[in-house]
Amino acid sequence: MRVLYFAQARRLAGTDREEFPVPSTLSTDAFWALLLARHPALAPLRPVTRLARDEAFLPADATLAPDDEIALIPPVSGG
Amino acid sequence: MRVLYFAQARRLAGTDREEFPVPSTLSTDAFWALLLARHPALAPLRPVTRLARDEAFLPADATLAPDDEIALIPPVSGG
Amino acid sequence: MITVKIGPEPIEPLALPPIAGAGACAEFTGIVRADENESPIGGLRYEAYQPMAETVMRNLLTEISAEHGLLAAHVRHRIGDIRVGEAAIHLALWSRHRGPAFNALVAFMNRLKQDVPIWKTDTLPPHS
Amino acid sequence: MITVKIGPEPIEPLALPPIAGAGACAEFTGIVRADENESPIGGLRYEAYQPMAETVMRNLLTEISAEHGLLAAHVRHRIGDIRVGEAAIHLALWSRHRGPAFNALVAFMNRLKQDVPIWKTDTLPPHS
Repeated sequence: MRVLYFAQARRLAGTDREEFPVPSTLSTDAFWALLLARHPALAPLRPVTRLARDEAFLPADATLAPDDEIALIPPVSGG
Repeated sequence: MRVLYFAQARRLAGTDREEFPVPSTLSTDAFWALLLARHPALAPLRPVTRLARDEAFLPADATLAPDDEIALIPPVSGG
Repeated sequence: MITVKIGPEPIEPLALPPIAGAGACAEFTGIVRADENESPIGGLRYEAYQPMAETVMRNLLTEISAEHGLLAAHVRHRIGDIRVGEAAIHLALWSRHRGPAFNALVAFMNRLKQDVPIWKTDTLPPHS
Repeated sequence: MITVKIGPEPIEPLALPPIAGAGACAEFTGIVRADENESPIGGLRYEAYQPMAETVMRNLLTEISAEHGLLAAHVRHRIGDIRVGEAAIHLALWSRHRGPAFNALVAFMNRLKQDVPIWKTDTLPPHS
Protein backbone atom coordinates (compact mmCIF):
# COMPACT_ATOMS: atom_id res chain seq x y z
CA MET A 1 0.00 0.00 0.00
CA ARG A 2 1.21 3.53 -0.80
CA VAL A 3 0.25 6.44 1.45
CA LEU A 4 0.54 10.14 0.51
CA TYR A 5 0.85 12.79 3.21
CA PHE A 6 0.07 16.47 2.58
CA ALA A 7 0.41 19.70 4.53
CA GLN A 8 0.07 19.13 8.27
CA ALA A 9 -0.07 15.35 7.80
CA ARG A 10 3.24 15.49 5.93
CA ARG A 11 4.83 17.50 8.72
CA LEU A 12 3.56 15.22 11.46
CA ALA A 13 4.43 12.02 9.60
CA GLY A 14 7.82 13.44 8.63
CA THR A 15 7.47 12.22 5.05
CA ASP A 16 5.36 12.96 2.01
CA ARG A 17 4.85 9.35 0.96
CA GLU A 18 5.66 5.84 2.01
CA GLU A 19 4.94 2.27 0.96
CA PHE A 20 4.38 -0.67 3.21
CA PRO A 21 2.84 -4.09 2.75
CA VAL A 22 -0.59 -4.90 4.09
CA PRO A 23 -1.67 -8.55 4.02
CA SER A 24 -5.28 -8.12 2.88
CA THR A 25 -8.13 -5.67 2.40
CA LEU A 26 -8.86 -3.53 5.40
CA SER A 27 -11.44 -1.08 6.73
CA THR A 28 -10.65 2.62 7.12
CA ASP A 29 -10.56 2.06 10.90
CA ALA A 30 -7.98 -0.69 10.50
CA PHE A 31 -6.02 1.53 8.10
CA TRP A 32 -5.94 4.36 10.65
CA ALA A 33 -4.88 1.95 13.42
CA LEU A 34 -2.01 0.84 11.23
CA LEU A 35 -1.04 4.44 10.39
CA LEU A 36 -1.14 5.61 13.98
CA ALA A 37 1.04 2.69 15.03
CA ARG A 38 3.63 3.90 12.50
CA HIS A 39 3.13 7.65 13.17
CA PRO A 40 1.64 8.35 16.60
CA ALA A 41 2.05 12.09 15.93
CA LEU A 42 -0.82 11.85 13.41
CA ALA A 43 -3.36 11.14 16.16
CA PRO A 44 -4.63 14.74 16.55
CA LEU A 45 -5.29 14.92 12.81
CA ARG A 46 -7.39 11.80 12.61
CA PRO A 47 -10.77 13.35 13.52
CA VAL A 48 -10.42 16.07 10.86
CA THR A 49 -8.61 14.20 8.10
CA ARG A 50 -10.32 12.54 5.16
CA LEU A 51 -8.93 9.71 3.05
CA ALA A 52 -8.87 9.78 -0.73
CA ARG A 53 -8.24 7.16 -3.40
CA ASP A 54 -8.14 7.65 -7.16
CA GLU A 55 -8.55 11.44 -6.68
CA ALA A 56 -11.84 11.08 -4.81
CA PHE A 57 -12.74 11.16 -1.13
CA LEU A 58 -13.49 7.80 0.47
CA PRO A 59 -16.56 7.15 2.58
CA ALA A 60 -15.98 5.97 6.16
CA ASP A 61 -17.17 2.48 5.24
CA ALA A 62 -14.79 2.02 2.32
CA THR A 63 -12.65 -1.09 1.98
CA LEU A 64 -8.98 -0.51 1.18
CA ALA A 65 -6.94 -2.94 -0.88
CA PRO A 66 -3.25 -3.85 -0.55
CA ASP A 67 -2.31 -2.11 -3.82
CA ASP A 68 -4.24 1.10 -3.17
CA GLU A 69 -2.66 4.53 -3.13
CA ILE A 70 -4.33 6.37 -0.25
CA ALA A 71 -3.95 10.12 0.37
CA LEU A 72 -4.45 11.78 3.75
CA ILE A 73 -6.35 15.04 3.25
CA PRO A 74 -6.18 17.26 6.34
CA PRO A 75 -8.53 20.28 6.40
CA VAL A 76 -7.99 22.25 3.22
CA SER A 77 -7.31 25.98 3.02
CA GLY A 78 -7.08 26.91 -0.65
CA GLY A 79 -8.29 30.07 -2.31
CA MET B 1 -35.73 76.75 -18.59
CA ARG B 2 -33.62 74.17 -20.38
CA VAL B 3 -34.88 70.61 -20.87
CA LEU B 4 -32.74 67.61 -21.81
CA TYR B 5 -34.28 64.59 -23.54
CA PHE B 6 -32.63 61.19 -23.57
CA ALA B 7 -33.26 57.86 -25.28
CA GLN B 8 -36.97 57.29 -25.89
CA ALA B 9 -37.82 60.80 -24.66
CA ARG B 10 -35.43 62.25 -27.24
CA ARG B 11 -37.02 60.22 -30.00
CA LEU B 12 -40.56 61.16 -29.03
CA ALA B 13 -39.72 64.84 -28.49
CA GLY B 14 -37.72 64.93 -31.72
CA THR B 15 -34.90 66.84 -30.05
CA ASP B 16 -32.24 66.26 -27.43
CA ARG B 17 -32.60 69.65 -25.74
CA GLU B 18 -34.58 72.84 -25.89
CA GLU B 19 -34.94 76.08 -24.01
CA PHE B 20 -38.11 78.00 -23.39
CA PRO B 21 -39.12 80.71 -20.97
CA VAL B 22 -41.29 79.98 -17.96
CA PRO B 23 -42.64 82.92 -16.00
CA SER B 24 -42.15 81.63 -12.46
CA THR B 25 -41.43 78.58 -10.32
CA LEU B 26 -43.63 75.61 -11.05
CA SER B 27 -44.53 72.18 -9.67
CA THR B 28 -43.50 69.01 -11.45
CA ASP B 29 -47.15 68.56 -12.48
CA ALA B 30 -47.19 72.01 -14.03
CA PHE B 31 -43.88 71.27 -15.74
CA TRP B 32 -45.26 68.07 -17.26
CA ALA B 33 -48.41 69.88 -18.41
CA LEU B 34 -46.22 72.40 -20.16
CA LEU B 35 -44.05 69.70 -21.72
CA LEU B 36 -47.01 67.66 -22.95
CA ALA B 37 -48.50 70.76 -24.52
CA ARG B 38 -45.28 71.17 -26.51
CA HIS B 39 -44.75 67.43 -27.20
CA PRO B 40 -47.97 65.41 -26.97
CA ALA B 41 -46.00 62.34 -28.11
CA LEU B 42 -44.32 62.25 -24.68
CA ALA B 43 -47.58 61.35 -22.94
CA PRO B 44 -46.98 57.57 -22.81
CA LEU B 45 -43.58 58.15 -21.17
CA ARG B 46 -44.84 60.34 -18.37
CA PRO B 47 -45.83 57.57 -15.92
CA VAL B 48 -42.41 55.91 -16.17
CA THR B 49 -40.13 58.92 -16.57
CA ARG B 50 -38.29 60.62 -13.72
CA LEU B 51 -37.04 64.19 -13.69
CA ALA B 52 -33.50 65.13 -12.68
CA ARG B 53 -31.79 68.42 -11.83
CA ASP B 54 -28.14 68.98 -10.96
CA GLU B 55 -27.39 65.28 -11.69
CA ALA B 56 -29.88 64.04 -9.09
CA PHE B 57 -33.42 62.70 -9.34
CA LEU B 58 -36.17 65.09 -8.25
CA PRO B 59 -38.94 64.11 -5.85
CA ALA B 60 -42.52 64.45 -7.12
CA ASP B 61 -43.09 67.47 -4.86
CA ALA B 62 -40.04 69.41 -6.11
CA THR B 63 -40.37 73.04 -7.18
CA LEU B 64 -38.73 73.92 -10.51
CA ALA B 65 -37.25 77.34 -11.17
CA PRO B 66 -37.15 79.31 -14.46
CA ASP B 67 -33.40 78.90 -14.84
CA ASP B 68 -33.27 75.18 -14.05
CA GLU B 69 -31.87 72.57 -16.39
CA ILE B 70 -34.23 69.60 -16.13
CA ALA B 71 -33.48 66.19 -17.62
CA LEU B 72 -36.12 63.62 -18.54
CA ILE B 73 -34.94 60.17 -17.48
CA PRO B 74 -37.01 57.41 -19.09
CA PRO B 75 -36.51 53.89 -17.69
CA VAL B 76 -32.82 53.09 -17.79
CA SER B 77 -31.26 49.98 -19.32
CA GLY B 78 -27.53 50.17 -18.72
CA GLY B 79 -25.17 47.32 -17.94
CA MET C 1 -10.65 54.62 -3.89
CA ILE C 2 -13.54 54.88 -6.32
CA THR C 3 -13.10 55.36 -10.04
CA VAL C 4 -15.91 55.76 -12.55
CA LYS C 5 -15.49 56.07 -16.29
CA ILE C 6 -18.00 56.32 -19.09
CA GLY C 7 -16.84 56.57 -22.68
CA PRO C 8 -16.83 55.06 -26.17
CA GLU C 9 -13.49 53.28 -25.75
CA PRO C 10 -13.54 49.46 -25.80
CA ILE C 11 -13.29 47.95 -22.34
CA GLU C 12 -9.91 46.23 -22.25
CA PRO C 13 -8.74 43.73 -19.60
CA LEU C 14 -7.60 45.49 -16.47
CA ALA C 15 -4.41 44.64 -14.61
CA LEU C 16 -5.76 44.70 -11.07
CA PRO C 17 -4.07 47.54 -9.19
CA PRO C 18 -2.64 46.76 -5.75
CA ILE C 19 -5.18 47.68 -3.08
CA ALA C 20 -3.77 47.72 0.45
CA GLY C 21 -5.46 45.17 2.71
CA ALA C 22 -7.52 43.57 -0.05
CA GLY C 23 -7.86 39.78 0.00
CA ALA C 24 -10.64 39.63 -2.55
CA CYS C 25 -11.51 41.23 -5.85
CA ALA C 26 -14.90 40.44 -7.39
CA GLU C 27 -15.55 41.50 -10.95
CA PHE C 28 -18.45 41.60 -13.35
CA THR C 29 -18.32 42.08 -17.09
CA GLY C 30 -21.55 42.62 -19.01
CA ILE C 31 -21.24 41.42 -22.59
CA VAL C 32 -23.47 42.21 -25.58
CA ARG C 33 -25.28 39.04 -26.65
CA ALA C 34 -26.09 38.08 -30.23
CA ASP C 35 -29.82 38.35 -29.69
CA GLU C 36 -32.22 40.90 -28.25
CA ASN C 37 -35.85 39.95 -27.66
CA GLU C 38 -35.11 36.71 -29.51
CA SER C 39 -34.01 38.43 -32.73
CA PRO C 40 -30.42 38.22 -33.96
CA ILE C 41 -28.51 41.47 -33.67
CA GLY C 42 -25.03 42.70 -34.47
CA GLY C 43 -24.71 44.84 -31.39
CA LEU C 44 -26.30 47.51 -29.24
CA ARG C 45 -26.10 51.30 -29.16
CA TYR C 46 -25.79 52.80 -25.68
CA GLU C 47 -26.47 56.38 -24.66
CA ALA C 48 -25.77 58.06 -21.32
CA TYR C 49 -26.63 61.28 -19.59
CA GLN C 50 -22.95 61.24 -18.91
CA PRO C 51 -22.34 63.68 -16.05
CA MET C 52 -25.34 62.41 -14.11
CA ALA C 53 -24.54 58.75 -14.84
CA GLU C 54 -21.02 59.25 -13.50
CA THR C 55 -22.30 61.07 -10.43
CA VAL C 56 -24.96 58.47 -9.69
CA MET C 57 -22.48 55.60 -10.11
CA ARG C 58 -19.97 57.34 -7.88
CA ASN C 59 -22.66 57.96 -5.23
CA LEU C 60 -23.85 54.36 -5.46
CA LEU C 61 -20.31 53.05 -5.07
CA THR C 62 -19.70 55.34 -2.10
CA GLU C 63 -22.90 54.14 -0.44
CA ILE C 64 -22.32 50.46 -1.19
CA SER C 65 -18.64 50.69 -0.18
CA ALA C 66 -19.63 52.03 3.21
CA GLU C 67 -22.38 49.45 3.64
CA HIS C 68 -20.23 46.46 2.68
CA GLY C 69 -16.82 47.70 3.81
CA LEU C 70 -15.21 47.80 0.38
CA LEU C 71 -11.62 48.95 0.01
CA ALA C 72 -11.85 50.08 -3.62
CA ALA C 73 -14.25 50.11 -6.55
CA HIS C 74 -13.72 50.65 -10.25
CA VAL C 75 -16.44 50.81 -12.87
CA ARG C 76 -16.26 51.43 -16.58
CA HIS C 77 -19.34 51.67 -18.82
CA ARG C 78 -18.96 51.90 -22.54
CA ILE C 79 -21.35 53.97 -24.66
CA GLY C 80 -21.92 54.26 -28.41
CA ASP C 81 -22.01 51.22 -30.66
CA ILE C 82 -20.93 47.98 -29.02
CA ARG C 83 -20.66 44.86 -31.14
CA VAL C 84 -21.78 41.41 -30.04
CA GLY C 85 -19.20 39.80 -27.75
CA GLU C 86 -17.79 43.12 -26.56
CA ALA C 87 -18.13 44.40 -23.01
CA ALA C 88 -20.63 47.12 -22.13
CA ILE C 89 -19.65 47.32 -18.47
CA HIS C 90 -16.83 46.20 -16.22
CA LEU C 91 -17.04 46.45 -12.45
CA ALA C 92 -14.31 45.53 -9.96
CA LEU C 93 -14.77 45.64 -6.19
CA TRP C 94 -12.11 44.97 -3.54
CA SER C 95 -12.65 43.90 0.04
CA ARG C 96 -10.73 42.20 2.82
CA HIS C 97 -12.70 38.96 2.54
CA ARG C 98 -14.72 37.69 -0.40
CA GLY C 99 -18.27 37.84 1.00
CA PRO C 100 -18.64 41.64 1.03
CA ALA C 101 -17.27 41.98 -2.50
CA PHE C 102 -19.73 39.36 -3.80
CA ASN C 103 -22.70 41.00 -2.07
CA ALA C 104 -21.69 44.46 -3.23
CA LEU C 105 -21.35 43.23 -6.82
CA VAL C 106 -24.97 42.08 -6.81
CA ALA C 107 -26.16 45.23 -5.04
CA PHE C 108 -24.41 47.60 -7.43
CA MET C 109 -25.69 45.90 -10.57
CA ASN C 110 -29.26 45.92 -9.26
CA ARG C 111 -29.04 49.62 -8.48
CA LEU C 112 -27.33 50.39 -11.79
CA LYS C 113 -30.25 48.90 -13.65
CA GLN C 114 -32.70 51.07 -11.71
CA ASP C 115 -30.99 54.41 -11.26
CA VAL C 116 -28.08 55.06 -13.59
CA PRO C 117 -29.12 57.12 -16.65
CA ILE C 118 -27.70 54.88 -19.33
CA TRP C 119 -29.87 53.40 -22.06
CA LYS C 120 -29.74 50.82 -24.79
CA THR C 121 -31.27 52.92 -27.57
CA ASP C 122 -30.88 50.79 -30.68
CA THR C 123 -29.84 47.45 -31.99
CA LEU C 124 -27.20 47.18 -34.70
CA PRO C 125 -27.91 44.95 -37.70
CA PRO C 126 -26.19 41.55 -37.79
CA HIS C 127 -23.40 40.88 -40.29
CA SER C 128 -22.55 44.51 -40.90
CA MET D 1 -16.04 24.70 -21.58
CA ILE D 2 -14.27 24.12 -18.30
CA THR D 3 -10.58 24.77 -17.76
CA VAL D 4 -8.68 24.13 -14.55
CA LYS D 5 -5.05 24.96 -13.96
CA ILE D 6 -2.85 24.60 -10.90
CA GLY D 7 0.77 25.69 -11.01
CA PRO D 8 3.48 27.95 -9.65
CA GLU D 9 3.16 30.57 -12.40
CA PRO D 10 1.93 34.04 -11.37
CA ILE D 11 -1.72 34.60 -12.19
CA GLU D 12 -1.73 37.26 -14.90
CA PRO D 13 -4.77 39.23 -16.08
CA LEU D 14 -6.85 37.21 -18.49
CA ALA D 15 -8.22 38.57 -21.75
CA LEU D 16 -11.74 37.15 -21.51
CA PRO D 17 -12.21 34.66 -24.34
CA PRO D 18 -15.36 34.96 -26.44
CA ILE D 19 -18.02 32.59 -25.08
CA ALA D 20 -20.99 32.12 -27.40
CA GLY D 21 -24.23 33.28 -25.82
CA ALA D 22 -22.62 34.78 -22.73
CA GLY D 23 -23.98 38.07 -21.48
CA ALA D 24 -22.21 37.95 -18.14
CA CYS D 25 -18.81 37.06 -16.79
CA ALA D 26 -18.31 37.05 -13.03
CA GLU D 27 -14.79 36.78 -11.67
CA PHE D 28 -13.11 36.34 -8.33
CA THR D 29 -9.48 36.91 -7.51
CA GLY D 30 -8.15 35.83 -4.13
CA ILE D 31 -5.18 37.95 -3.09
CA VAL D 32 -2.59 37.25 -0.37
CA ARG D 33 -3.00 39.81 2.42
CA ALA D 34 -0.17 41.34 4.45
CA ASP D 35 -1.31 39.71 7.66
CA GLU D 36 -2.26 36.21 8.78
CA ASN D 37 -3.82 35.71 12.21
CA GLU D 38 -3.05 39.37 12.93
CA SER D 39 0.71 39.00 12.38
CA PRO D 40 2.46 40.71 9.46
CA ILE D 41 3.64 38.32 6.77
CA GLY D 42 5.48 38.56 3.49
CA GLY D 43 3.42 35.93 1.76
CA LEU D 44 1.99 32.44 1.92
CA ARG D 45 3.20 29.05 0.73
CA TYR D 46 0.56 26.89 -0.93
CA GLU D 47 0.67 23.16 -1.53
CA ALA D 48 -1.72 21.01 -3.57
CA TYR D 49 -2.42 17.35 -4.10
CA GLN D 50 -2.36 18.44 -7.67
CA PRO D 51 -4.06 15.71 -9.68
CA MET D 52 -6.85 15.36 -7.12
CA ALA D 53 -7.24 19.14 -6.70
CA GLU D 54 -7.63 19.51 -10.47
CA THR D 55 -10.11 16.64 -10.63
CA VAL D 56 -12.17 17.93 -7.71
CA MET D 57 -12.25 21.46 -9.14
CA ARG D 58 -13.27 20.13 -12.54
CA ASN D 59 -16.01 18.00 -10.98
CA LEU D 60 -17.23 20.94 -8.89
CA LEU D 61 -17.34 23.21 -11.92
CA THR D 62 -19.20 20.58 -13.92
CA GLU D 63 -21.75 20.17 -11.14
CA ILE D 64 -22.15 23.90 -10.52
CA SER D 65 -22.30 24.65 -14.24
CA ALA D 66 -25.18 22.24 -14.66
CA GLU D 67 -26.96 23.55 -11.58
CA HIS D 68 -26.63 27.24 -12.52
CA GLY D 69 -26.62 26.95 -16.32
CA LEU D 70 -23.11 28.27 -16.84
CA LEU D 71 -21.70 28.52 -20.35
CA ALA D 72 -18.02 28.34 -19.39
CA ALA D 73 -15.77 28.26 -16.35
CA HIS D 74 -12.05 28.90 -15.91
CA VAL D 75 -10.12 28.52 -12.70
CA ARG D 76 -6.44 28.99 -11.96
CA HIS D 77 -4.90 28.30 -8.56
CA ARG D 78 -1.31 29.19 -7.90
CA ILE D 79 0.87 27.04 -5.62
CA GLY D 80 4.31 27.56 -4.11
CA ASP D 81 5.37 30.86 -2.58
CA ILE D 82 2.97 33.74 -3.21
CA ARG D 83 3.95 37.22 -2.07
CA VAL D 84 1.57 39.69 -0.46
CA GLY D 85 -0.56 41.43 -3.08
CA GLU D 86 -0.28 38.58 -5.57
CA ALA D 87 -3.21 36.39 -6.60
CA ALA D 88 -3.60 32.86 -5.24
CA ILE D 89 -6.73 32.06 -7.24
CA HIS D 90 -8.64 33.44 -10.19
CA LEU D 91 -12.07 32.18 -11.14
CA ALA D 92 -14.14 33.28 -14.13
CA LEU D 93 -17.67 32.06 -14.83
CA TRP D 94 -19.84 32.87 -17.84
CA SER D 95 -23.59 32.75 -18.11
CA ARG D 96 -26.34 34.20 -20.25
CA HIS D 97 -27.54 36.57 -17.50
CA ARG D 98 -25.63 37.80 -14.48
CA GLY D 99 -27.56 36.13 -11.65
CA PRO D 100 -26.41 32.55 -12.27
CA ALA D 101 -22.77 33.61 -12.63
CA PHE D 102 -22.92 35.50 -9.30
CA ASN D 103 -24.55 32.59 -7.48
CA ALA D 104 -22.14 30.08 -8.97
CA LEU D 105 -19.16 32.22 -7.94
CA VAL D 106 -20.25 32.06 -4.30
CA ALA D 107 -21.08 28.35 -4.52
CA PHE D 108 -17.74 27.40 -6.07
CA MET D 109 -15.66 29.33 -3.55
CA ASN D 110 -17.55 27.77 -0.64
CA ARG D 111 -17.01 24.29 -2.02
CA LEU D 112 -13.37 25.00 -2.85
CA LYS D 113 -12.70 25.85 0.77
CA GLN D 114 -14.25 22.56 1.90
CA ASP D 115 -13.24 20.00 -0.67
CA VAL D 116 -10.30 20.97 -2.85
CA PRO D 117 -6.99 19.53 -1.55
CA ILE D 118 -4.98 22.75 -1.51
CA TRP D 119 -3.36 24.06 1.65
CA LYS D 120 -1.68 27.15 2.97
CA THR D 121 1.28 25.43 4.63
CA ASP D 122 3.53 28.30 5.72
CA THR D 123 3.83 32.02 5.98
CA LEU D 124 6.75 33.83 4.39
CA PRO D 125 8.62 36.39 6.49
CA PRO D 126 7.93 40.06 5.80
CA HIS D 127 10.56 42.25 4.09
CA SER D 128 12.46 39.35 2.56
